[in-house]
Amino acid sequence: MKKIEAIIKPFKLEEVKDALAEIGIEGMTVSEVKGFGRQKGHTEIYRGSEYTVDFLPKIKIEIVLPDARTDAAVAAIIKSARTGKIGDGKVFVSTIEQAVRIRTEERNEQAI
Amino acid sequence: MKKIEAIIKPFKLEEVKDALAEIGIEGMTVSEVKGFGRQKGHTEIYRGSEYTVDFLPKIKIEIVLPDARTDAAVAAIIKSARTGKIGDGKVFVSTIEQAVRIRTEERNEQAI
Amino acid sequence: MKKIEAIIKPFKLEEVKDALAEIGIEGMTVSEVKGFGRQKGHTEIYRGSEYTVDFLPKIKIEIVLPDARTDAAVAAIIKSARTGKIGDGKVFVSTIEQAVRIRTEERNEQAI
Amino acid sequence: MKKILLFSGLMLALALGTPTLTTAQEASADASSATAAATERSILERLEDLEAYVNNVARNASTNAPSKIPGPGPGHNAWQMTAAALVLFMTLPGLALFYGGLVRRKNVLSVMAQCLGIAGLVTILWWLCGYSLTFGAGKPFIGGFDYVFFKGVTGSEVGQGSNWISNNVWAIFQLTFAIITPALIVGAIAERMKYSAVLLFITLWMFAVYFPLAHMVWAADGLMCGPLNPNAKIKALDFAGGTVVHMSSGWSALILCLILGKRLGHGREPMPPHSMVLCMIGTGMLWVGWYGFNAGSALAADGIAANAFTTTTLAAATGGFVWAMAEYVFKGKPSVLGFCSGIVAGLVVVTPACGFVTPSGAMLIGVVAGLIPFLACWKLKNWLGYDDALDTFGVHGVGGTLGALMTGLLATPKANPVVESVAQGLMMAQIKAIVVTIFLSVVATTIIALLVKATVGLRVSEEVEVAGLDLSEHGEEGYHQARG
Amino acid sequence: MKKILLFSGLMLALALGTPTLTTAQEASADASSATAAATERSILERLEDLEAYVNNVARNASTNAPSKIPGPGPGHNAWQMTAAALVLFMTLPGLALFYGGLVRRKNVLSVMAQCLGIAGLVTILWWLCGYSLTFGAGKPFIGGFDYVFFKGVTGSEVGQGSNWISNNVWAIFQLTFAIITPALIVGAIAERMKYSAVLLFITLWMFAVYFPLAHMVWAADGLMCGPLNPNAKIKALDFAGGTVVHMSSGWSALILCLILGKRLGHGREPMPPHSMVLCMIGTGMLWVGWYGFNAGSALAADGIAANAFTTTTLAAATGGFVWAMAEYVFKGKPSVLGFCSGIVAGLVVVTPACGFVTPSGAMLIGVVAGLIPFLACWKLKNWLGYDDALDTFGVHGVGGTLGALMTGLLATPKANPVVESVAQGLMMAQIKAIVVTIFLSVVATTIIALLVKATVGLRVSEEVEVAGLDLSEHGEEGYHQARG
Amino acid sequence: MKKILLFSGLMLALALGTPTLTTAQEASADASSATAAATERSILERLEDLEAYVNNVARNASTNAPSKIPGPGPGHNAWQMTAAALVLFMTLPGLALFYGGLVRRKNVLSVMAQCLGIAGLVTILWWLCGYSLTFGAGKPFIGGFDYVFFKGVTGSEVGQGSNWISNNVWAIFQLTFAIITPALIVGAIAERMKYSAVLLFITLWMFAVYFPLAHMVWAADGLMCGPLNPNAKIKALDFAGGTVVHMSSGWSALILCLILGKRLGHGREPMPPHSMVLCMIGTGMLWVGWYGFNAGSALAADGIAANAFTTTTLAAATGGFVWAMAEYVFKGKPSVLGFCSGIVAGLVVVTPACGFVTPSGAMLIGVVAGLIPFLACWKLKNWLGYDDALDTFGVHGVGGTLGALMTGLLATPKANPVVESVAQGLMMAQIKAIVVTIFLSVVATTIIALLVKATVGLRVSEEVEVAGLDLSEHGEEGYHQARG
Ligand SMILES: Nc1ncnc2c1ncn2[C@@H]1O[C@H](COP(=O)(O)OP(=O)(O)O)[C@@H](O)[C@H]1O
Ligand SMILES: Nc1ncnc2c1ncn2[C@@H]1O[C@H](COP(=O)(O)OP(=O)(O)O)[C@@H](O)[C@H]1O
Ligand SMILES: Nc1ncnc2c1ncn2[C@@H]1O[C@H](COP(=O)(O)OP(=O)(O)O)[C@@H](O)[C@H]1O
Repeated sequence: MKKIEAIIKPFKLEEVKDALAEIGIEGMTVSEVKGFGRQKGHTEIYRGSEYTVDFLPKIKIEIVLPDARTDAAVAAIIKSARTGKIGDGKVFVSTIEQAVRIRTEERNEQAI
Repeated sequence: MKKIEAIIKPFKLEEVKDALAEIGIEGMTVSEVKGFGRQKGHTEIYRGSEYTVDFLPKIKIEIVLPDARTDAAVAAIIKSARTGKIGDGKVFVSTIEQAVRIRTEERNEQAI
Repeated sequence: MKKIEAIIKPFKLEEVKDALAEIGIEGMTVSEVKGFGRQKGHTEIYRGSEYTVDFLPKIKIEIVLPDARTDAAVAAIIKSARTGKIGDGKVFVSTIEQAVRIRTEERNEQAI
Repeated sequence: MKKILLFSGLMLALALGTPTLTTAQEASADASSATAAATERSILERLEDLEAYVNNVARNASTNAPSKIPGPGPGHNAWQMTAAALVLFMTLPGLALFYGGLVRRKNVLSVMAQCLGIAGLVTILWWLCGYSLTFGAGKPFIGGFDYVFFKGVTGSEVGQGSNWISNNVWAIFQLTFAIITPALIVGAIAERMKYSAVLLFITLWMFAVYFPLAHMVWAADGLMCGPLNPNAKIKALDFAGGTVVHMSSGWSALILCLILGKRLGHGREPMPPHSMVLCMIGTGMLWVGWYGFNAGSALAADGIAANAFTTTTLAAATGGFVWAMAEYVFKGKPSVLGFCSGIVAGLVVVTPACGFVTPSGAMLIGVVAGLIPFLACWKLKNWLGYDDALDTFGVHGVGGTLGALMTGLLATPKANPVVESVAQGLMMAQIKAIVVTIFLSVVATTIIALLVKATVGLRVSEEVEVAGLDLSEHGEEGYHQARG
Repeated sequence: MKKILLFSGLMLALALGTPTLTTAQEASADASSATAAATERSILERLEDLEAYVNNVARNASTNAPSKIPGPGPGHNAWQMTAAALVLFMTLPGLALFYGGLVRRKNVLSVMAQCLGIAGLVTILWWLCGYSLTFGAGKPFIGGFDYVFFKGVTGSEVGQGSNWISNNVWAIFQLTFAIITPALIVGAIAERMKYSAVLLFITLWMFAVYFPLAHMVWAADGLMCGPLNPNAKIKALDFAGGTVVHMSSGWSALILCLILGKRLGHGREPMPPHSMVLCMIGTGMLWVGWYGFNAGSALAADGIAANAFTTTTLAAATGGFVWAMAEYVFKGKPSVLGFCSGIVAGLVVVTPACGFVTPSGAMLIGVVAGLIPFLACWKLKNWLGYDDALDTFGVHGVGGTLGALMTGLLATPKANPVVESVAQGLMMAQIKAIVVTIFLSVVATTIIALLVKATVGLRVSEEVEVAGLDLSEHGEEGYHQARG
Repeated sequence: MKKILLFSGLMLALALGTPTLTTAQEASADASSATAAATERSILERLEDLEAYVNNVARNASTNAPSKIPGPGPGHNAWQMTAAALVLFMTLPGLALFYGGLVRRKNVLSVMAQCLGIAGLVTILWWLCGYSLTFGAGKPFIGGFDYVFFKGVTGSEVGQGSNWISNNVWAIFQLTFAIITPALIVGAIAERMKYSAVLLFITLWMFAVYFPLAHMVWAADGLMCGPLNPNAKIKALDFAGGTVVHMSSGWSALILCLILGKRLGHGREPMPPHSMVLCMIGTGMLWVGWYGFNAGSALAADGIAANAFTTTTLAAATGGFVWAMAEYVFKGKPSVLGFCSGIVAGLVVVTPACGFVTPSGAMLIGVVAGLIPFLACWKLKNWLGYDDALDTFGVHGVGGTLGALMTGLLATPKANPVVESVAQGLMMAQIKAIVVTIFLSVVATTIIALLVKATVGLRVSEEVEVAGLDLSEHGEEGYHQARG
């Protein structure tokens, strides 16, 4: 099995979710993260002090799925998350060795 | 070394922590995530608009541990996190190549 | 490619970011997590009830980078995040198989 | 089904009430034309009436000629409206924040919905017959039906409450008390009671406990109304509601939370306040609003109001400081919740006493209020093991009872001449009033709670309790994270 | 550039205003020395004046001798200052919280900045000439320039507003109305309108809609001022601002949000309130502040104020309860937003009526206010498909119109003798007032909005809208997470 | 140890105070029986007294016969109670939110605990002897011991504060000033000072700075009390506390934060407000509460109060708008913090002037208040490099000083006849008052701060500062996340 981790712009979450649903992927875990990269941050001013916020809000999506579906999923994410502007994010793929569904103790591909 | 990532129901955190402590695992990192899966969300209504919240609050636990202890830990998690209802969550296992304790620079199994 | 996951004390984030920038690493994803380990928590009291908060706020930094730069990055993190007191955190390294930049579809080392 | 019934009931009541649109005012119009027939007041009598306004005493009654200033007196009426607004402010948003901050994040809206629902429900009951049952002439235990649908409760006439405030301002001022009292109970049963059960319980409780008790204590023909009823069986003192408001809600809360049972995970899981910040905002609002509650209970902007204003300030500030310093001494850290709890406790304990005691008496009250309820919440609760989620009993039950006793101890004619007439045997009267209040609250709450349990049920399901009442009972969440 | 112009304009105005420092008071000093020359009032006349104060009627005017009590009467003035403070409290922080809680987290500060900016801007306009254009003697449609720079608007003199309140307290009381009215519009255009466009739009709107309309309805020579202007073409009633405040803002909001267009993602993405807790706090504050709005509109602490106080309470509580119970019946769950919306709707609908109807009338208003705007927000909006982000039209537009009609239906001399004089043909007058108000609001808003669109532009860029207005327009974030 | 001492001290004081329960009132009872022996007032005299009430002037003193209306006058007393409640609202929760929102999340409760602790502590000191040292007859620099334990400070008598307000309402009104003044200092030392050190510092500071200064400025025998003390060495004007409240706290704050040192990471790490939303709520409350502060300082609901009400509104709104527009011009974005800061600055600068200047004067004050403190916070602070965490000096120190000067410049008998008597050499008197205030604040704060540093220590440990004061000093967290 593989794990896809995608860092995307927050307002793209619904679209990505829908795109994944279309190709039959309906399990995922999402978290709010802050990203730092080429996209530059913004300046905030509070009375005397001015400072730059480098970290921008991003959404991280994690999906564990069978090897065979990985490419389709990555493609779906890229297509739906893209705006073409800097800061669109990344997709990373790594290997998962075991997966268990807590409720049923089903293992691996049955579990996801 | 292995990394266990467990997605569980939030109110089970204390129990899982205790179960892991019982088998001697006392290091872990926890984060709040939103899960999307078979468990269906709920509907919220605000004046005119009604909409479904698909993403449910979940807790992600990450534990890095020696290969040998992995199975015991997974079993402990499954046992303590289960309610038998849909949405209990998943456990994923992957490989970690290196671990360092920042304070002491101890490496790998010493570090965790 | 490798993924470095570092769990650090929250107030060290700026320093770690600067240390990484110095060795040319400018992409990373950061999240707020709660840590559980040797560092003991604190007690809170609310009228009648007293209880211990075991989970301490930590920051998780995730960096995907070419194999070759891993050691330098780990060293930089350790140096900048260390206070010498318990609870300084850990660095974990694992393997990433694929990386894609969403905006351009560049792959792997080009993407990070 | 139940909801439709509820709804139709309201409509029906309204249909019944609407005719009084006409009849009520006709009556008052008649009355004024009748008096207009009398002869004129003399210049001296007119002067006396004006002085009576300034001094907040009755108009000269030795003449048949109508007063030239028969209506509300502006200074007193101004203060009374301000006071009523302040007491409403105590519940919405004051108490809703104080309690809302103390529960877990998933239940913050449920507490607010309970306060809001009670405000609406009690207002409708009050207009329907609650005001009449409380302040209409009746028996020692309950009033009559003279004022149903606010019949004869106008702004241009005075006397139902006091000499110089509009009758309807008095009715609304009292309404705000009738709202906050049941809302206080919410603190004990937070995070687990069904919303429909709350509404049903409160409806029955108003009729069984609040209307009778308020009548007994504050109506001129009430059983325990020491200052106004020369025939009162129990000549007790309660300036602004120690028995009526705090004891009744506090003791009922205790019983209800015992019958309801503990929250899932109580004693095992930590259940810290989700926002001490909200709780602190609520405390500030409660303190400020309490000026309306206590000084407003003088029903005039006179020296008695001034005294209540003063003693309220001293007791609140001292109560807060002492509670927090007691924590400092015994637990090593003075907490914001300690300050907030002590302030509220100081306010509760001084409530029945505020118009009857001196500043030094108030300071003593503050100290005691900072210590005894502190011990009740810290030791008593753990020892007895009930789950009074937000300490309604520890603060209002214990504090209200303490206040009734301290009033007996510290009331002095030097602070308020009215004390003279009841000074003899006052402490015994206070104890009797305490017994009556506890008895009524405990018995009625037990019966009503069991009744509600048997019909709509008291508790939400485990699943709902785990998920939080906000989502399950109200379909909303307190806070939404950023997205997009 | 624009900003510098704006800034210099303010400076210039100030330079013009400063000379009146001298001239205004000289004039008033002259006036008082003139009257001092007259003979003394008799004891009876002096007594009558004192009674007139208590009864809130005019001083004896049959004599040339100056009154011994020519200034403000303490009780009425006290209430009027309290009322003005309460109405300000409605906007800051009340409305800012009510609206701020309902938007998404990234736009909370933008809503607050709009409320704050409007408060500042309108205050400056009001001092400059707004008060004068509204309440200075003039034509049926607009006032004159007598009071520019608050010339002759002093604290020691009375009469501009009423018999016993300081002229400047009246001016500030009215200023707080002039602030909240445009601030209400913010609800419809939230989350997407440029800050500069908001300021420009509101500036023009005050001159085109608010000043004329408030003059027509409330000035003694106004076109639609039933109670005060015997020559009024339309003898309508509007006690505290159903047409002037709620209809004008509500209907203008509808037009402006239509011209502005929908928020990105509207109807597709969920846009839940980021904090129902803030919204609820704001609601409590609005309710409490509304006592100043409605009972303050009596311009005295008299029986009429008392009546407005009473009807306001009943309508608000009932409106909230009915709206939430309607949700309970039709949607299965009573929500906190339902309570809050219903309370505000109850307050809106009772606003024009509060001083003219009985308690039972107010209960009926509460029920209607809980149902009709509920349907407007639930059905009408979805059906018509406009994006009135926070339902300014649904609550204030629909509610204000409903209130004007209900006032026509329920106003009775039994609640307020002044109704007598306009009772004949009242409903027709109300309908005419509604038509005039809608016509003025719709036409003026259309023109101004198109003008602003053509000059500075109405909407922020897509990028700004996605990132949130807080950061892009104000350089701040509403909340910062813990760090370090 | 220290805590136990503190605690026992309080108990001791109470033991000492309690006897006055008896003695104080006995004295007053004697007094009233003595006067009762005199002859009756004539009808004319009684009429004059009533008129005196309406006009807020002294009762006829040409006769020995006691006034028939010797107590508080309802309208004035009503306003004074309202005003006192409003000023308390400024601190709790107003200032606690304004400051609490500006600190980092981990320190929000510590700021609140400081405000709450100061409220309690100062109340106890005030009752003990603070009120007496401030307003008891004494020397030009400090009062005497006539009123310790609130001896003779009753609700039925008037005169200590003014002709028509209860003595104890006056005492509590002034208490609320004594509470907010030291609470303002908290802004400069936020996020790093020990809680015990705060309490100790404030206790000493009240005796060394506040009680003397308030006596000098506001007591009838005070050194700088222009309007009341014909023998005042410095005939200065300070209507509502420019020197006493804002300058004293602002300058002391500067010195204390210099001695205390900067926050860890200051200038390196960003320390943005954790919740601009809370800060904005606090600002709204401060503005509304300030009406009590400024218009309440007229000690009556008269024309002077009306003037203060008016000028306060104009200066606040203009100050906020100008500050934000200055940001718009110079920094490109008008911020909510800019509006809030400007509103507070406008209120601060107008405080000493509000009862003495015209509306146009107030507009000028608003403009200046929006610019000078803006520059102080933006440029001066960075240039001098001190860490005044929340800009207490920049807003209150600079603003208060500016206010004292502007009062000298703009005070006019046309706004308030009392200015006549001090007009000559007023500016010089104001400058002298400024010098005295700064001198006293700076010297006393230096000594006290060093004393506290040498005993309990001023700063928390680095570890505590990093972890946040909430957890370490108060054992609580401001907010708890969802769980379960
Ligand atoms: N090397 C990296 N490791 C982990 N996350 C990264 C890395 N580089 C970028 N990211 C994440 O991807 C986001 C987008 O990257 P950025 O460089 O801003 O834009 P783009 O991907 O369009 O070049 C960042 O905000 C960060 O969260
Ligand atoms: N393929 C997946 N990849 C990552 N996380 C998943 C995946 N499927 C489910 N999850 C996580 O597990 C949680 C529980 O899954 P769900 O399908 O609702 O119930 P169950 O595990 O009982 O079948 C989800 O809320 C989500 O956080
Ligand atoms: N086995 C583990 N797996 C994952 N995270 C861990 C593990 N052990 C510790 N951590 C994380 O590292 C943090 C620091 O660990 P701790 O034991 O407190 O101190 P130290 O690293 O100095 O020994 C913890 O708070 C936790 O977030």
